[in-house]
Amino acid sequence: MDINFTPEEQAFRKEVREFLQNNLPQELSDKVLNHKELTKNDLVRWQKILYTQGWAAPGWPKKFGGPGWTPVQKSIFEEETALAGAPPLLPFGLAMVAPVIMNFGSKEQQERFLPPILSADAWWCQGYSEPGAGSDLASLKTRAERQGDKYVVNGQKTWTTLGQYADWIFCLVRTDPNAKKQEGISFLLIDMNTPGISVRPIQLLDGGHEVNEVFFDNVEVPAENLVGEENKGWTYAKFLLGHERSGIAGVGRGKMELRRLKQIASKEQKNGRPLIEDPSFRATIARIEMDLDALEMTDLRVTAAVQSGQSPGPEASMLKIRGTEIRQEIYHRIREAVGPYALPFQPQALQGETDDAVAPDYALSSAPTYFNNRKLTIFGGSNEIQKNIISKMILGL
Amino acid sequence: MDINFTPEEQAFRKEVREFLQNNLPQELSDKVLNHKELTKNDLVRWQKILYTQGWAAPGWPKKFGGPGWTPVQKSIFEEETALAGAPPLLPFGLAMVAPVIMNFGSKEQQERFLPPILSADAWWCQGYSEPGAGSDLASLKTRAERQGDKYVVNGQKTWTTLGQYADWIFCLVRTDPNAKKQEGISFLLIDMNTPGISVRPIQLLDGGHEVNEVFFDNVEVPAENLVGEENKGWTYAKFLLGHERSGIAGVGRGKMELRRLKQIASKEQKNGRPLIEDPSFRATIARIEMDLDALEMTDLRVTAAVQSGQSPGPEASMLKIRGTEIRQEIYHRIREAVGPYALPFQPQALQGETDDAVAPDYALSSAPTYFNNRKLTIFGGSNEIQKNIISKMILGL
Amino acid sequence: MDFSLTDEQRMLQDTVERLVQDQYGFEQRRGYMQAEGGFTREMWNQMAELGLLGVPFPEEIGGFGGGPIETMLVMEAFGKGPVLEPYVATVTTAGQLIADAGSDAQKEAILEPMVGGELILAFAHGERDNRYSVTQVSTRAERGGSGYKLTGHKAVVLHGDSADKLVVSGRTSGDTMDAEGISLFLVDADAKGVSIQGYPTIDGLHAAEVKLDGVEVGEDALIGQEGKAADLIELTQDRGALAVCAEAVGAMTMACDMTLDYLKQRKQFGVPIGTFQSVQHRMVEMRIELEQARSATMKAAAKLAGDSAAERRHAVSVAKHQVGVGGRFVSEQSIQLHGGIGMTEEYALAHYAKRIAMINNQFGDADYHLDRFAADMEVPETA
Amino acid sequence: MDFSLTDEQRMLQDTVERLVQDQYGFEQRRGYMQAEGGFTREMWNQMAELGLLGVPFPEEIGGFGGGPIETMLVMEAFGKGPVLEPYVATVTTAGQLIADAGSDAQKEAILEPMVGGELILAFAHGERDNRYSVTQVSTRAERGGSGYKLTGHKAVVLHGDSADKLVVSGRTSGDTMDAEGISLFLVDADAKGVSIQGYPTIDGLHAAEVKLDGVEVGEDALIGQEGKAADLIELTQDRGALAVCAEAVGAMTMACDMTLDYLKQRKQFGVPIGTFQSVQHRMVEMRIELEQARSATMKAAAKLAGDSAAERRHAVSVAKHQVGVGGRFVSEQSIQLHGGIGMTEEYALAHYAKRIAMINNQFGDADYHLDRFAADMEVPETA
Repeated sequence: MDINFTPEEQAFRKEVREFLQNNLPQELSDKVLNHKELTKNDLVRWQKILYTQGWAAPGWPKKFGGPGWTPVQKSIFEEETALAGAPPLLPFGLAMVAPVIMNFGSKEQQERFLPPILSADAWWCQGYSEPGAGSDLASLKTRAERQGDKYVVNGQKTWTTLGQYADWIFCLVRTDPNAKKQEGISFLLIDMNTPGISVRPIQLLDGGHEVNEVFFDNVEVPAENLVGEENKGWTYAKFLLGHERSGIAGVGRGKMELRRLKQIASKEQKNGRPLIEDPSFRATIARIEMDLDALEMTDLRVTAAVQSGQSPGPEASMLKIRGTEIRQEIYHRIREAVGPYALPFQPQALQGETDDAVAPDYALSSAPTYFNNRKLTIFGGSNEIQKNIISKMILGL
Repeated sequence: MDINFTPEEQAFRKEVREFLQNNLPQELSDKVLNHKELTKNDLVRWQKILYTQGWAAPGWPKKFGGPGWTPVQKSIFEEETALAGAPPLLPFGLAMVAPVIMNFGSKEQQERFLPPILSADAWWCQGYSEPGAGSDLASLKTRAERQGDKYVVNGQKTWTTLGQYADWIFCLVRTDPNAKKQEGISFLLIDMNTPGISVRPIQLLDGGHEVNEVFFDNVEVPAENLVGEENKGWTYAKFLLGHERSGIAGVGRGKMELRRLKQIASKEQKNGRPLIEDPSFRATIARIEMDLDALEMTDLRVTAAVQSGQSPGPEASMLKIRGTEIRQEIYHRIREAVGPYALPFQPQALQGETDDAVAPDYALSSAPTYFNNRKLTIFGGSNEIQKNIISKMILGL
Repeated sequence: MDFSLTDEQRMLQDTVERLVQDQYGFEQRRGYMQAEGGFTREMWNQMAELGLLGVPFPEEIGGFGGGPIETMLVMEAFGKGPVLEPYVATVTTAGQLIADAGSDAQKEAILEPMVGGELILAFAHGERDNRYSVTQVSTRAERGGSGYKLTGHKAVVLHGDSADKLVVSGRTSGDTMDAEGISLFLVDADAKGVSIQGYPTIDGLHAAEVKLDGVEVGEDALIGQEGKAADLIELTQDRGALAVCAEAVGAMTMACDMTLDYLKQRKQFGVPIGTFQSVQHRMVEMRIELEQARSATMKAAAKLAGDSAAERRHAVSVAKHQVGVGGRFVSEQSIQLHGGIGMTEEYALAHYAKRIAMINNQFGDADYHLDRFAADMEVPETA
Repeated sequence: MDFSLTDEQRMLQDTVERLVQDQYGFEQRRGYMQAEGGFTREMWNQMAELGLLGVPFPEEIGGFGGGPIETMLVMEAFGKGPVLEPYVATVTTAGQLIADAGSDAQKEAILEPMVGGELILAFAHGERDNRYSVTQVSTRAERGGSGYKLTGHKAVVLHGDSADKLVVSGRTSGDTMDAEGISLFLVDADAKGVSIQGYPTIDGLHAAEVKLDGVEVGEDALIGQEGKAADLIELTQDRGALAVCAEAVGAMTMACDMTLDYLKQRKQFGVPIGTFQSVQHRMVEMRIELEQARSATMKAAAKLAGDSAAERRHAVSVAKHQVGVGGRFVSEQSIQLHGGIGMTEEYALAHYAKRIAMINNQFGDADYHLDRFAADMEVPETA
């Protein structure tokens, strides 16, 4: 048993770190590290920088233009980019639809769809959830009727993250209304510019516009955009949900946010001294760091198991639960650390118009970030659902 | 709205306090305040002292020899006796079987059974739980077959608290095996000296002998010992469970234990100074006191509602949940406060043989008390069951 | 001991609850927020007409003659809006402070117009680095000419952008951290040298940064005794704390009720999600936190009405700590149990959840009150 | 990075697990407890024969040549007993301390017999008021004649009543709270002036109060450098902490497994209680705490094997804190989910639950390690 990284892995970390030092624009890391709003251009710009380096798709095999990294390398890359304040790589194209296309799509689909995902020329979004189908995804109702060489789609998707920018959406649609719940679902790729699609923004409680409703009104989709077999979509959906679990603990992100908390607590005052010197606040931070430290080891254990060929399986649910709890605790404590200055609501300042800003970015973003990240325990399978999964899969209850 | 006690109530508190100063033997309060073992004699002795004063049965109406107190007076009495370190009044006779006999028993039963309960001349225990019927009490199996003017009882009860000293046991028994679960149950009073009864001690993890199994092997019980109607026992059981909820929050006891925690933390050292001056331990104590302070008000609100004629109902479940959580937290912190001296296991010292004691009573009793009081959230309807009750009765879920 | 309300209290409660129920619908509230300063003068005037702005003041000046209990009743009902108007700023903090310690001239000039809705006040004590401190004041009030000259920066002044007059704390002697040497002044919002930058807060209210650049005020602007304001500031902050605790209880009640409704209606896997036991137990825990918050707030109100400062500090800290910790639980879990819909601005729940959470950042957060309580905590003698 | 075990490690693990499985049944264990000192010499000798007492020592003296990882493997398996023998006292703390810092003569006299099972040791550092402190030592070691004279009271010395020799800390200079001036001595348990009062501990082990009343020892009793023992004591306590963390992981595994079994078998309301969702989720949380404890313990073992004292302190504190807090949760909830049966002495669960809980009172509790971690905590520079 050796918990240290191999010399090769350490060299890889150094390489990533140096690359980030030389290539991550400070303008971007400043936005990320202060929780300022990232534009579509910011996200695309960063992915294109990585693309030039061959690192845009950490999880892809070499065959499709990925770097062919081991799970440990992926984990190192994720940690280093998070710590450096790199913008996130959006999962919808790279980590969600792409693996499905790689594994179940036709050669034509692979050639057509994968390269623009890699190069950030196509922006994808996810069409899974519906108003009546959240945790109980299989009860989805959006219909796709086969008419000759096309499908006609009617229905509604919701919680479509950053769908307002999307070129494409991958959808679960019901193709056989008479089959049992999980059967009769198909996996369809739909051009967002098709007539009949409309996108309605959902404003979130932090003031941001991050998610959308997407409506389909007799939208015609070429049959060639069906992935795999008709009515087998649930299989692909399950594959997708089970596939991309690496990084689910968010340890790198957690470390970055913990560092921010410490920095903020060093700047903010309590009774005339830095807040971080207050014994009880310091102990609160220490407790979080201890939890995160243990989680990092759990994450590495799972990563090592994957590396040696085991499936991460439901252990990933544990990582998701604890990782999101820790992150939410950090956001709460940051909001607490800034005291009354968590109150001012100046979204324009977080978009770059800082003339009227009444407090540092970290204070102005503290409450919006806290509220926005309530999503961590809701989206992507709520923590309650994760506990059900563990209960069933590991414990056999 | 006036949260202060009336002048009459304040005078009553003074009266109770003075009585305790003059009549509570220090020998007894020393045992209680240090969690040393109370003998049967200790408990009887204290009840007889109260009996002389007319206070042995705080919940009884005057008609049966009780003091006829209001709910607020009862609450004051409970708090003051707890704070003074008086031994508890065991509920099995006074607060459990007696109200059932008062409400559903015959005049003969009332005249025969109530006076010795009041004077501590008869020791009662409870025959409810069975190995297969805990939270799901109605699935009990102990059979009572009517044969002429007697019942023949066969079966087993368990978790019978202090049954080793009991003269009488009140039992739920199944008199109609063909009826539905809750129907076909009767409420029977059984003399513990009847042939066929055997008591087996259950040793608990703290080393103490507090609960028992009671076996019934063709035990003959006179039919006149049936309370109320045959097969209506479930009604009386529910009455009993719903009746004596006063004091369920244990606020007085909680205050007494909190005072002990503070005293212990004042005596124990950390880094050469009293532990209570350590900022984080002090904050831990403060948090408990705050929770208890809020609970006291909630308890008073419920008491006042009862006083004005409302039923305490499921609100009592909230008091039970929070009250037991607070008590358990105190016991944990006392165990923590004494450091390594929580380890020595010297039950003989807690029984009075203190020659070999390697630490003060409060240290030696810290771990046994902590472990023993895991029962608080299990017995008397586990906290999970309490949450189910609230969920169903208040929330309608 | 008597937890029932007097007839007058019950009428007051009914009045405010009806106002909120009838005129604080979700869409109505969104409309009010668009007005300058984040609330409408119409509603403020209506509150004045109903006598709400006079609740804690004597009847001689048009008040209701109420105390902290009445404030609690008003604020709890307001929490069900949650209401946007500058009630705590004007009435509970600045207004009561003047009623307590103002000169006769000050009272005459301020209180009646304030009760009538014509004058809005704000309590400008906080500063950039003082967090929730009572006595950390760096704003200087130098004697000069026929009065004082104020220089400093007052931070996150609730409704400071709507105020006609500000109650400002400034140091007439001593250093930033000294308990002695703090004084209070009545300052016109449009006085020379005052600049006010207002902004919305994330929970839908308003606040302002108030900069004082050599603002000259007369002798008659001093409230109470020079250099002796610390106790009054603490009392004022405790009053503010009680008011927002009661508001939190109202908002927590709504969050619990909305969540319970949702649990009964929303179906997943073919059944209402309220049939899942882990969800039921969470809901029970939310209700327990609510009841504990209600109890602690009632006690704090009673102790604010009493004359022991120690008991008041104790009870207010218990309440504000409970509202901080228990409110966080209710706010977060009400969103969690709603799922995505609970995070949307178009749905009322989010607004209650935000207000409950942000109340922790006003008048001392849970840590602040834990510190204060622990420092004061009674330790029995050891035998 | 490689979490797999070497063949040798796996064999060691198998050996110990088999020993515990075959010979530490519930009734067997109850029998062993009746022996003097709370364990049997037969089992101790068997451990010696299996080479377990030599795990962390070099092969030259009959050891296994292992490190902290191997100690972790042994102790985790021991936790499934939980095992009663004085392994931590003899091997992990006192034994390793002598191997590290003892003179050649001391090593020769102690280690081989110890590895062979002929010599039991104990680490006598704690005192009545020093809680878990490394450096708070009031026992005096005065120079005199041809050696030292020890006077003091050593508290809750694990297995002190079985020890043939004690490693005792005493102050050769300075005051009780000084970090400097602490020395370590090897003292015969039957030396004149030593009185030992043994007793069982509530978790089924044994400890003792050791009183030293002018105990005279020679120069050759000094272990390491005079006055410089603080670092060695801290290292020794950290080794003890790691050992009991691993033991806790083993015991928590058993508590989780027994609870899971119970949830599947025990029926209430006609169904297994494991079908209730709130019970399921509690069980999930217990498992998460267990996995976190396992992870933190692995890291602590790895860092004890490294050469950075700072990293060792950091990792050991994370592990012991996690075992303190998460262990409490697992211990309490395993009882809770069992209901009454979980509280009975006749049922194995109670013994795991007790051992897990009491491990918090050894080698620094959760608060101690939180304090140490927080004091050491790295704070990044602010931009």
